[in-house]
Amino acid sequence: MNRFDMELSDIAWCPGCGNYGILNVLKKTLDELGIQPEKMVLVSGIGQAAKIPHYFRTNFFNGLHGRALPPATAIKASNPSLTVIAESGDGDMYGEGGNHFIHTIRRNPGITNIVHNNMVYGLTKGQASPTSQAGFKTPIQVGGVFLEPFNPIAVALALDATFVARAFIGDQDRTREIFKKALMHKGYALVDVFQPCFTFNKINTFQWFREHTYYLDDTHDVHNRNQAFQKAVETDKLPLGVFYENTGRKTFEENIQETGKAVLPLHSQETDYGKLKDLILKFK
Amino acid sequence: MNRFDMELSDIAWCPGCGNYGILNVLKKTLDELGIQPEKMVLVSGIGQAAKIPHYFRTNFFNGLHGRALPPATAIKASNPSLTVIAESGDGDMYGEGGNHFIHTIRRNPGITNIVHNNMVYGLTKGQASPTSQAGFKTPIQVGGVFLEPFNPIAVALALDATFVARAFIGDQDRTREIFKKALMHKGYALVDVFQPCFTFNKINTFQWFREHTYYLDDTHDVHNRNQAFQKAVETDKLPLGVFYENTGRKTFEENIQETGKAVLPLHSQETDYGKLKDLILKFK
Amino acid sequence: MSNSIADKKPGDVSILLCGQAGQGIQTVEHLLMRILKSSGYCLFTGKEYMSRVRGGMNSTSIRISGSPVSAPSNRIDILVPLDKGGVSHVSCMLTSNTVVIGEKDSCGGEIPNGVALLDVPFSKIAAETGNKVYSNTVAVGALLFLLGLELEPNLHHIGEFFSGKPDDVVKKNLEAAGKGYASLAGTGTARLQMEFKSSPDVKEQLLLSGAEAVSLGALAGGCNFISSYPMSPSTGVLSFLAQHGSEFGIVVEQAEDEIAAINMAIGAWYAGARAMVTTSGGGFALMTEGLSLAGMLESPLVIHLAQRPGPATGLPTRTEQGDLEFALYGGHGEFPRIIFAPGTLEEGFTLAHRAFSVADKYQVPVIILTDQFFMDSCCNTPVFKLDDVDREKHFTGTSAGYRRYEMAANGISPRGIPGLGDGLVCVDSDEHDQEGHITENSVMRTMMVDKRLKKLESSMDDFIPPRLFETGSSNNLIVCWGSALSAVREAVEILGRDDTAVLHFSQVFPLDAALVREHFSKAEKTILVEGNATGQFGRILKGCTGVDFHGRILRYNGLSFASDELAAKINSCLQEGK
Amino acid sequence: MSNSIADKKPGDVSILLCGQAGQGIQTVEHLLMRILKSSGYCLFTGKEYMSRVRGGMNSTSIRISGSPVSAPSNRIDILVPLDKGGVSHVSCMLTSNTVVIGEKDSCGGEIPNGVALLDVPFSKIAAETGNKVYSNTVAVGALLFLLGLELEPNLHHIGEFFSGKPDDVVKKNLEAAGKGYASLAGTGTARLQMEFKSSPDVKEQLLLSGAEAVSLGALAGGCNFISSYPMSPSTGVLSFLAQHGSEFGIVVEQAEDEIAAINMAIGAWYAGARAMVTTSGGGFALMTEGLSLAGMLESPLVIHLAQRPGPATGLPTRTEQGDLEFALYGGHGEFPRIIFAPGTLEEGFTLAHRAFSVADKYQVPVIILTDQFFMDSCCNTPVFKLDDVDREKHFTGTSAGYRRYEMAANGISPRGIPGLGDGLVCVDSDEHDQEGHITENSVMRTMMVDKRLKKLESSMDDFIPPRLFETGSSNNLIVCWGSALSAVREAVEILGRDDTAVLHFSQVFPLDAALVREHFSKAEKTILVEGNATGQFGRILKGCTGVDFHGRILRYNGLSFASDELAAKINSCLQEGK
Ligand SMILES: Cc1ncc(C[n+]2csc(CCOP(=O)(O)OP(=O)(O)O)c2C)c(N)n1
Ligand SMILES: Cc1ncc(C[n+]2csc(CCOP(=O)(O)OP(=O)(O)O)c2C)c(N)n1
Ligand code: SF4
Ligand code: SF4
Ligand SMILES: [Mg+2]
Ligand SMILES: [Mg+2]
Repeated sequence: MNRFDMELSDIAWCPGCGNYGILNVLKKTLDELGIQPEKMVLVSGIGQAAKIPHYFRTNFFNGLHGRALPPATAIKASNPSLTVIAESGDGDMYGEGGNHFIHTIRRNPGITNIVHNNMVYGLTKGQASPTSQAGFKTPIQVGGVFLEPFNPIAVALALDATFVARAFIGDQDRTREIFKKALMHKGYALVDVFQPCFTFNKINTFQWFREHTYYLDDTHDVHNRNQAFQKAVETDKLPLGVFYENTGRKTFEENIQETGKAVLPLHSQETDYGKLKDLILKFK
Repeated sequence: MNRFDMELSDIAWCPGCGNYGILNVLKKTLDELGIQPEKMVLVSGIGQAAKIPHYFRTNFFNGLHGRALPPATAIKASNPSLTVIAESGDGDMYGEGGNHFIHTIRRNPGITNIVHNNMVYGLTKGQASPTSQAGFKTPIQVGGVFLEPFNPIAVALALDATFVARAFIGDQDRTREIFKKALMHKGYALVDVFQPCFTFNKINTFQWFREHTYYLDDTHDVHNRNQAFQKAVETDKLPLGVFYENTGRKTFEENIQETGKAVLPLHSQETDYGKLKDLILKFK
Repeated sequence: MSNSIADKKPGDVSILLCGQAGQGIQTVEHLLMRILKSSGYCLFTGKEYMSRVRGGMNSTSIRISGSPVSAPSNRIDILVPLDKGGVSHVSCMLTSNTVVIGEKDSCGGEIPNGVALLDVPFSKIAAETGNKVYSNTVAVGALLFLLGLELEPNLHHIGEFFSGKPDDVVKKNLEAAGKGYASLAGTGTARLQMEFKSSPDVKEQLLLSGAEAVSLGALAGGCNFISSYPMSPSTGVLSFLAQHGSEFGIVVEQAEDEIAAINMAIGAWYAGARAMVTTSGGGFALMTEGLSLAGMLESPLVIHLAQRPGPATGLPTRTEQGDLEFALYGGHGEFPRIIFAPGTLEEGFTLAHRAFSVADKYQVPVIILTDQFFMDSCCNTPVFKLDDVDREKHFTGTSAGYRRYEMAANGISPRGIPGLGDGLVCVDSDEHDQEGHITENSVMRTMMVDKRLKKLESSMDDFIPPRLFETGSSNNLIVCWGSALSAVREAVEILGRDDTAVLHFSQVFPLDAALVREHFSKAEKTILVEGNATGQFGRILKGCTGVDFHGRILRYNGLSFASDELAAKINSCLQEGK
Repeated sequence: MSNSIADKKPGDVSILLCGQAGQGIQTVEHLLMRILKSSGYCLFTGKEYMSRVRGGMNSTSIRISGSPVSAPSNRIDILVPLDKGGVSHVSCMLTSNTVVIGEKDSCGGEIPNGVALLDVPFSKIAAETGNKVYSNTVAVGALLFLLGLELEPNLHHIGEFFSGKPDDVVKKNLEAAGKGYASLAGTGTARLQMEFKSSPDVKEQLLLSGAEAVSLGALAGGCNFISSYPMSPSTGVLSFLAQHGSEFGIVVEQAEDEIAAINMAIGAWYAGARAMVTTSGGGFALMTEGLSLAGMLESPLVIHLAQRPGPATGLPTRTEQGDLEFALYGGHGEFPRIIFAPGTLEEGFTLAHRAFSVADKYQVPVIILTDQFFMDSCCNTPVFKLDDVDREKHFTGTSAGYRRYEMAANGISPRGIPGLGDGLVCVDSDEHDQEGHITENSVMRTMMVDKRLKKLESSMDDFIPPRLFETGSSNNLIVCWGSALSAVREAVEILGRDDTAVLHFSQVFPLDAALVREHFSKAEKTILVEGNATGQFGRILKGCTGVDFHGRILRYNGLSFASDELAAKINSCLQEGK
């Protein structure tokens, strides 16, 4: 039991699904980091993965399919003292939400972006997701997927994301390590988590991921973007771990305070009616 | 005069704008390639750049802001015998249309994507675009842009686009060479064209681009994706030319014909009512 | 207990299957339906399920009748709980006339007082046969007995269902069905006397769902391009066309989002395809800019909008008729559109192919409004006819000097296709002149607005008038649209009043105001029945024609209308003010 | 020619400035406005321009009057063509009473027969002064003379305008103005006798545009977050708030698209900000899914929707009132919203701050509907008052056990903010229970729908009734909404009938049906005036209240109503059927 646990009569996930592991690891990591449920917000979209806030004792904003990142950015910007996590599935974040994925990375808000990557659309019963592998057959992709799979790691690197990692929930301990680093990172942190879907993805199973992944080792320089990219485009075996980290960039919140001169948190701001009166009178 | 010229009473671009150069070079290239106005479609979104079809004697589809790529893909898929060019500004393609940019590359349709990159929103009078450089001041970005500029070349490479190039319209001859290669490429071809905006971008002028660009030379291996990425993330001077080419992948049209079994062009297809009758009777 | 079944009201039998997602309700349903249809009974099944992949509690309601039925009833004659929790899930609907057939061990505790339980140990029998998975087939066997059907002549249906599986599996299933049947056959349990006739006609009819009817209609309409993004309850049409894509040469593309989907579809029409999108409310919201584009480009377009309860994500797997006004007014600016809302499977088929034909003919977007109830309901229906399908393609070749937006008295300019002729086909989302080039001329603007709106008037040539179902007079007029038809008709039948007629709109826009007023002028009392909370169609009717209603029956709890419950409500509406 | 000016109708003077984009129309306008306002005249300027950055032909209409004016007139007393093509651009509006003041060399050939030209060689004089760029100031000088104003007391305005530029530039501009003045002063040219009084009051008033009024209103409403994507004609509000962002501590973010913009704004409200978005029709289309989200989350939200002619890209820089029904029905599912549509600058300010207050109080989205005409028009208006601004923030701290969607008789549950208290704030786009967790329970669903819709009723506490402008009786009632007010009021004044009243709606939804019917019951003849092609507000009124109109005056050519033209149309409407 930890402080994020809640009494649950019913969880909507299939028994044995990788989502449970992510739920547990995330709760544990947050607990270990001493984060309070009242001081954090879990933002999600729509999908199986995106139901996670309902199994979490915390503030949450369960918004629209594909639209977790814009509110997450705004919540963090409005009140930087909150820990903000944006979490959803691969379809949600990279498909419907692809444009926000790109531009949120450019903003570098201080949020952690966890993507449950099961290479399939779970909630809507098994269509291809952007990360589905070539040849994957579904009720829509009857001849098999022929689009190039979306490579979130490579794209995040192309956008110079300040923290880029990939985990596999089959290994909860190392996933926890990665989550911890991501949560402690100052700017935007992406963790793409391989999460096998028992029901609709019979190809990319726990076994498959075990066979097709390996961890980046100490020789990997997390500050070398070109090297990270080389790793990111490997396809024989998919590397796990932290690909890239860049601590030199300001966050979105810092920029809106410094460059934009916003005074945060916004909820405690009061309009300066004196100044406003002066401004109005300038139009005389 | 060439076959794409038309009588124009009036062009909506500012005198001296880089858009004129792109218009001329594109007409010339198409003419040289022997393409017929009746057999091609110019698809554009909304913006100054996106007005280009109105100065072109050809079929065109001038759609919505940010939405040139989906109809372009569909037009090519419906009738692969047409030459299809999708052309718009940087805001249109990488901002509003960012999600289509990503996923169109994954599809690899046989279209040429020309982006007029003036690092600003021209038509709406000078706000930052995704490619605006840090510190660029505008009526909205009053303290200067602080988002990381969008790097279309690097992102296209991350997505394994099959042809990735950058041109600068200050050099029409080499732009023509690049356009020619792009138009002759079998799959999706991106050409990001630096196009100075006199009116709203006083920083990234013809002079600035001349000073901040150089051409990739013969030592650059266009088949090496990692090398291309290294070039793409250079910022001191921005490389021009063809970064990357991959001729091994099937196009979207090929895939829908082979894997999806569609028979193209669609306009000459007739429904097989005999088959349909049989299908209906299966529900007996 | 033993004779409670035999007491059932003879008009029809209503069975409810109840269980977790993924537990085999579909298997039981499917087998029963095949068997009952081949016996010549009229059938209806409706589904109610939770938004999840496994677990939860879902139910399928099956009605068996001697005459067509196409709406659920709130009465349960036979409840089949396949899992723990199944009885509780529907306990408020159980009466002393209900027979529960299930495992005492798992559901015994949930049975309310006064409700009979026929204990059949499905899983134990299945386990004896070799595997627990056969318990669904055991249940089918038991149900056949209860329904008074014979076992032997129907076994081949079970065999066919499992064909493709290993021989052993087929064999075990047949065995399981037999054991299920036998488990009751010897016990003196009363069997149901279905006192309504089966009919040889039904055997020759189709048995399919709304999703299948609309999909077949799309095929008949010549659809050869579908670009969509999955969204319940609209995905069935996408996957149907995908399944049959290679057979019919259809381009099927799952788009990155609904915006791409609709813009692709418009591009495809431009290039000469017949394209559609299928979506639900939230996806439609994202498509409204594209809808407006179709309006401006004068592009044909077919949108299948399968409604579910909103706002936002709402109840993703439930039903509602809540997006009518959004369908009508969605998209910025003013442009014509046509909206169909099928009330029967046959209309689902017909309106879907007509959607392509009128979209093409009038160069306007056509919206087919269905909902989860309509998509997921199955019943028997006469074989769809292909004779009256309009097979004409309404585009033309072009010659030099061709102008896409040539002025025309009826608003319709010949539509060229790029590459087909010497003309240039130029379409523009800005206001444009006859050639398709940008204009800001205010006179041209007015002409173009008038031209576009004129097409709405022209489309009245193909107007589908509302249907009046009248047994005697229209003294009382019950007005409904779309999928509400079946429950409303049956409710009125239940009331058995010949002074009460039903007026159903399957074309909900544009309307013929004079015709509506004529219908209303004959009625003393008018009642609106809609599956939403604010009476949207009522407001549209009033805004367009001025007519008012004396009563409104609105439902917005996510469930479909049940005919018996609706009958009671209509009755009390008719009593009011008397 | 020399005395034609002196013959002008004395009520007001109408000047039209005409030229290419980027040629200095704004300079002339701005200088004239400063000078005329300090002289105490009532002023109005309206703009009409093409969608381009350079070139094309744009015009600004300036009206000078002794009493408030806020609509354009089709009459041109003085035309100032700053470029070749300027006279042709408006030639159909010229009469024998128009004086054209300009360069014979450039525009002489365009002048229709019977129209007088006062030849002032602006650019020649400017060149003599040192640079052609001074020709706008030369024109200002000449206009001052023509308008009967003195030069010396007004020179300081010109100095102020160019302050910040090098001294030499200031000097040359003053010189240029002087030369322009002198070029007519010695020639015996008749000067205009403005036979209406200037008023010291006006000097103390504000002179600003609709965009500025709405922006100031947003500031007064406590707006501290704006996320938007540029789109004409709504961008003015975004840039105003950006300009003053650092002064007022506002987070200003240009989003990647409108979808991000609205979802950010909802997120910001959730975290305790007061957020708005500003957009036009196409952007609003993309926001409708988010609008529905706000409805479901019960999030306050302020949307400024500045209309332009559609569909699709339409006429990006022109005006229309064509998105009313879309604003009302946009978004899937059913949820309450409030729609304001200011008719005056004062309403622009007031409704903008009220939008924040009622959005917060009732936890609903509020849409402020303006249009290009409203955004770009300037006039003098009394100083905006801050006294009646509701400064209350309607969120609360929470304690453990807090439930975001606690049932409440008026539908309004206390709104907590994450991090402010010990409670957890859980919001969900699915149908949810009182805690904010997903539910599929049909009873809870009904309760939640009712709760949300109840807020619409509750919001009637803050209802803004339509305003009746009546001089005698309301025998004839001219009904309008939003920005049409100014032209309608002036048109009725022009007609001078005391049997004709104006009923203007600045809250267009929800409506008070009884009140509307009461107003209509007093009128013999009712006429609807709207800036769209299908009479949208008329349809809404009819659908909500049943009222009908005897006549409709609709305009949809991209231009705003002109009061004199409108007067003629109202007049012929009133004649009809007499
Ligand atoms: C606008 C919109 N389009 C479509 C949907 C339907 N939808 C809900 S979840 C989902 C995809 C889920 O896939 P993913 O994000 O990978 O999550 P998973 O279920 O696999 O965890 C879709 C298509 C929706 N809710 N809203
Ligand atoms: C949905 C929508 N949002 C916003 C706009 C307004 N808009 C038109 S063009 C444009 C940006 C143009 O920038 P870019 O694409 O870089 O083209 P440029 O004018 O610089 O060539 C914007 C924001 C629009 N037309 N539609
Ligand atoms: S459908 Fe797949 S992802 Fe969703 S809960 Fe089941 S196993 Fe997990
Ligand atoms: S605004 Fe800029 S991009 Fe547009 S035409 Fe003028 S110079 Fe060219
Ligand atoms: Mg997934
Ligand atoms: Mg640009």
